[in-house]
Amino acid sequence: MTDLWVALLSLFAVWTGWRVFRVDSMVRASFSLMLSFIAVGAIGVLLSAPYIGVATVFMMAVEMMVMAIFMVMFMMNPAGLNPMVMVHQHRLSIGAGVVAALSLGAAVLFSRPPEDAVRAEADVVAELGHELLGPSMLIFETAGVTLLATMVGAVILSSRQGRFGAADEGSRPPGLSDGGAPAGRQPEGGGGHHHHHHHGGHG
Amino acid sequence: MVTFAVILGWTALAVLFAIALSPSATASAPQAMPFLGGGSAETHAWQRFHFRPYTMSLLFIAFEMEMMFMYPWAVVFVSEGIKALAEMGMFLAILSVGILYGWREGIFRWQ
Amino acid sequence: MAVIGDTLAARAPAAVFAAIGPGRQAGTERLFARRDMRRASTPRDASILLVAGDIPSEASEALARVHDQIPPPRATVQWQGEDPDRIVARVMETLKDLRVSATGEENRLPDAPPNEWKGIGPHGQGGKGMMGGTPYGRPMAMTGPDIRDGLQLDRYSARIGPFAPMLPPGLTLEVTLQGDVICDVSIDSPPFAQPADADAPDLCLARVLRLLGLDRAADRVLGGKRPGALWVQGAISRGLGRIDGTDMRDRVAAWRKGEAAPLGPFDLPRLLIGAEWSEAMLILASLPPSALIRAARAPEAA
Amino acid sequence: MTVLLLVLAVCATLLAGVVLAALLDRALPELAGTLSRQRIETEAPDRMNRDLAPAFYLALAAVGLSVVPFAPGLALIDSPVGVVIWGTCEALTIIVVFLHGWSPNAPFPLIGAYRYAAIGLPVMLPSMFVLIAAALPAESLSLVAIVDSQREVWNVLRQPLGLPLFLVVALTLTLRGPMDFADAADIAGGTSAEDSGAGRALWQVARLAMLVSVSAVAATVFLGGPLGPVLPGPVWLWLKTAALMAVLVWLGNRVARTTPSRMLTILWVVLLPLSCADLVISGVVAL
Amino acid sequence: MTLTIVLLGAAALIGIGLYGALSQQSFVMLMMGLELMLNGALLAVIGFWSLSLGGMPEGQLLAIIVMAVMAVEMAIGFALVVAVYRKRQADMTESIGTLKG
Repeated sequence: MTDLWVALLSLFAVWTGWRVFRVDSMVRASFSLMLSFIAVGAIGVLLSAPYIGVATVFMMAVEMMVMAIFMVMFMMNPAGLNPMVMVHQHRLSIGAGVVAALSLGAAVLFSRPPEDAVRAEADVVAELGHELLGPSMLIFETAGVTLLATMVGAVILSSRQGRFGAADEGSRPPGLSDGGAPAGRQPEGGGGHHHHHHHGGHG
Repeated sequence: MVTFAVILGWTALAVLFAIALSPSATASAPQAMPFLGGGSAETHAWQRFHFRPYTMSLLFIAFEMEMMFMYPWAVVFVSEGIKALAEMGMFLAILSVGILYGWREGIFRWQ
Repeated sequence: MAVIGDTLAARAPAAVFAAIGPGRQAGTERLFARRDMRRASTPRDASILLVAGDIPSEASEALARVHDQIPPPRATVQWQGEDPDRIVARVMETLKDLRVSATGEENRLPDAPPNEWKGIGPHGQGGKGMMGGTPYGRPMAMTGPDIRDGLQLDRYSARIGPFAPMLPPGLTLEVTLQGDVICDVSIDSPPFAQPADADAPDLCLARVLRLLGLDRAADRVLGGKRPGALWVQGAISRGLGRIDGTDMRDRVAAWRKGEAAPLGPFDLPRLLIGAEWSEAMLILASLPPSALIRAARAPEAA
Repeated sequence: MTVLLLVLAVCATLLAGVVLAALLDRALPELAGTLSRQRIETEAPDRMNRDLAPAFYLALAAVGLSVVPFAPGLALIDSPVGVVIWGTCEALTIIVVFLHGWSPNAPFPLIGAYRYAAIGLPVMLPSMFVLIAAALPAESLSLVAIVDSQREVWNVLRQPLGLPLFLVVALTLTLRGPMDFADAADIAGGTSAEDSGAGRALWQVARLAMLVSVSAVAATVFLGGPLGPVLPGPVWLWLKTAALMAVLVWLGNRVARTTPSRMLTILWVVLLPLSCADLVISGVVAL
Repeated sequence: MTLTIVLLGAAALIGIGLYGALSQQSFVMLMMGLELMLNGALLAVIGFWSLSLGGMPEGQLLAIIVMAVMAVEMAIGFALVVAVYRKRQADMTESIGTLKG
């Protein structure tokens, strides 16, 4: 019974993973990826990893929400109103993907990992907690520092006003003629990057 | 297994319910237009939407990772005692530096 | 089951979308403080279109569009200033007829898409390439400069009004949004003229309360009671809609005391540009109709 | 057998709760009225997501209610990680509301959807902090164990900050009053602005169902759930849930809504430190 | 048996993820591919932990680390996208001018 469900969920995870690159709408792509994660989380629940399974769904729901926001923000035609394909080196990629999947699959089929299933009565959540506070304490605190670095890095990279003024100031090449349009590649929709009247002072 | 079955069951039930209840929708072209108080728009509403607190959302996904560590920590908190309090205190203190930094940079409002 | 549904539906307050014409703002707003009437915020949620007063001919296409956006079965009720009780009785009667006949009025506008799209282009959806063409009848929004953080993302331009429930009746704004921040705004048509009774402090306060999500409190205010709501002043940020040294908080405070809050002349577009949509709507609600009409007509006169 | 009974109990609670919530909202006749109208298509909508969003909202409410114990030691989903399952329901609610606003391809719903994403994400933090704080004395993430840990004193007394913070979360999840940024008045009903007919009715029902579910969870975590003298467990749970529903409806009608930008700052700068304080208080008390 | 199914699923996910990461022109879509590969890794970790390692706690920790990696990758990746877009007003790995219809 469990085998059947695990197989179905694996298929679902793979299918939704495939859909990510096949749907036109960026929102659908993001949430298709989320469904793939949910299937993996459900497999975790079935394989007596309740915490990891459910927490995967929890974390990935949040992350895919953010993912969808950014996908829509930065992709052309985010809703896929015009069907589109935006790929390069397509054959190479397909080849690489197939080779990777096949070789890994072959490795799975020909290897014999030890069989040692998790005990049914084990309190896996508490074990994880003791592990975090005991032997793996350093990993735990290192993760904290890494996340802090990520937070600071993300703020510095993405926010406009920093200690050194607006991040985009001085980033445009000078004009070819005096006061003319900036040289180099033009963004679509034209420059218009010139008035920076900054709105602030609330919040 | 029960958890899985129950969640799957509710989801399937709700979807069936929605399919059964929702009739197909129809409309003429002016009817289908988005409601703008009688006004009209040139373009589709779907767009590269300028989500204003984008920096906040990035900070959020990094900060939210802490939950993954906190849940198992909560289970062993009483048995580990003061050590658990100290370690999680340190962890949260490290992360709150990031939040304070973000606050100073003014990211918790519409950019 | 169906019987229960019908009995319940018969007891529902009438869901009415109001198209308010010149001189009818105060009366209509007071009408909706009644328990048996509910002002729908969108025509999709209404079955009756209440046309209060004579709608000028410039707005007749907009009226037809709003009419068509009400899901069938629907009906129109004209209100020319009769007694509120009579108009409510008429609305109720119309509703009852609708439940029996279940057809209602036909569409007023022809079923023509904004652009021809069917069968055009490689996929037959009217589009061209990635962003081009008019997929499903409309082009896609294009990028443009942003006034706040310099990320050039799509600008959405629309004409909003004259019957938008959050705007004063008659006001049509040509807005350019990026996200929900107003990048550019111009006045397409000024609000319909309203007599001084629309400036009554209780009406002004009720408008603000409805925007703050306090419909019940607004009804209480119009019924002459205290609003009985928490955090009304606090929810309005300081400095919002500042004109001649008074901001929205001051004006709301004056209205709560039952005083009028007269305003000098101001430049309406400048007040709105750069504001978030929610702030902009609060600013508009914090301007008494007479001052707003004067400000909106100023560029026209000049 | 017990499972079957519990399934019935969840269904009955949800059904009765929705009716009660509609009565509290004075929305029952309106729902019937909405159902009698036709459903209007919008321009080139995302049909699949439009139809699925209300259904999943309803499903999330049902799953959330399933982790709630109806009697001490008796829950439909008696999982060791019940709190995490509920947290997952909260996270998925954000997505469902976002999809509801995204799918009609119209400006006001779109603005509502993004506002909700901006507010709903940080609201998760106080929610998780107060729920973890409640899990500390129970030494378990299971709601059944959390109920057992309240036999002597309810969490609402041990962790006084927990319930008020969770009520803010509940208002957000049910799109209500001061936290109703998705369906606000200044965007003509926001994500619901383009809903008509049966689709609209289903969304409203799902909102009410979520109100039942979140109140039941709050009653379980902070008010001892089914614990109480004389009356049987389920009755106590129902009473507490109904009381919390009334409180939420009252709050939704009485408290003003500020602008989303301001609320975002308040969430990070005021509510997050408060929920941290709640965690510290309950940690020290539990030791 | 179960482990084989799980690992085959993981292999397929990694393959699709690799395809996505290599083929997509847009940086944000490329990140989707990366996430999918990490999803496969996560599935494999869960399978090994549950069926082959007897539930040793380090396995769960590894799964959490995989998720933390995803979060870090997303936060930094999107921050980079914002920074690049702000400077160049383009998110494509190739010029956008040629793609406009």
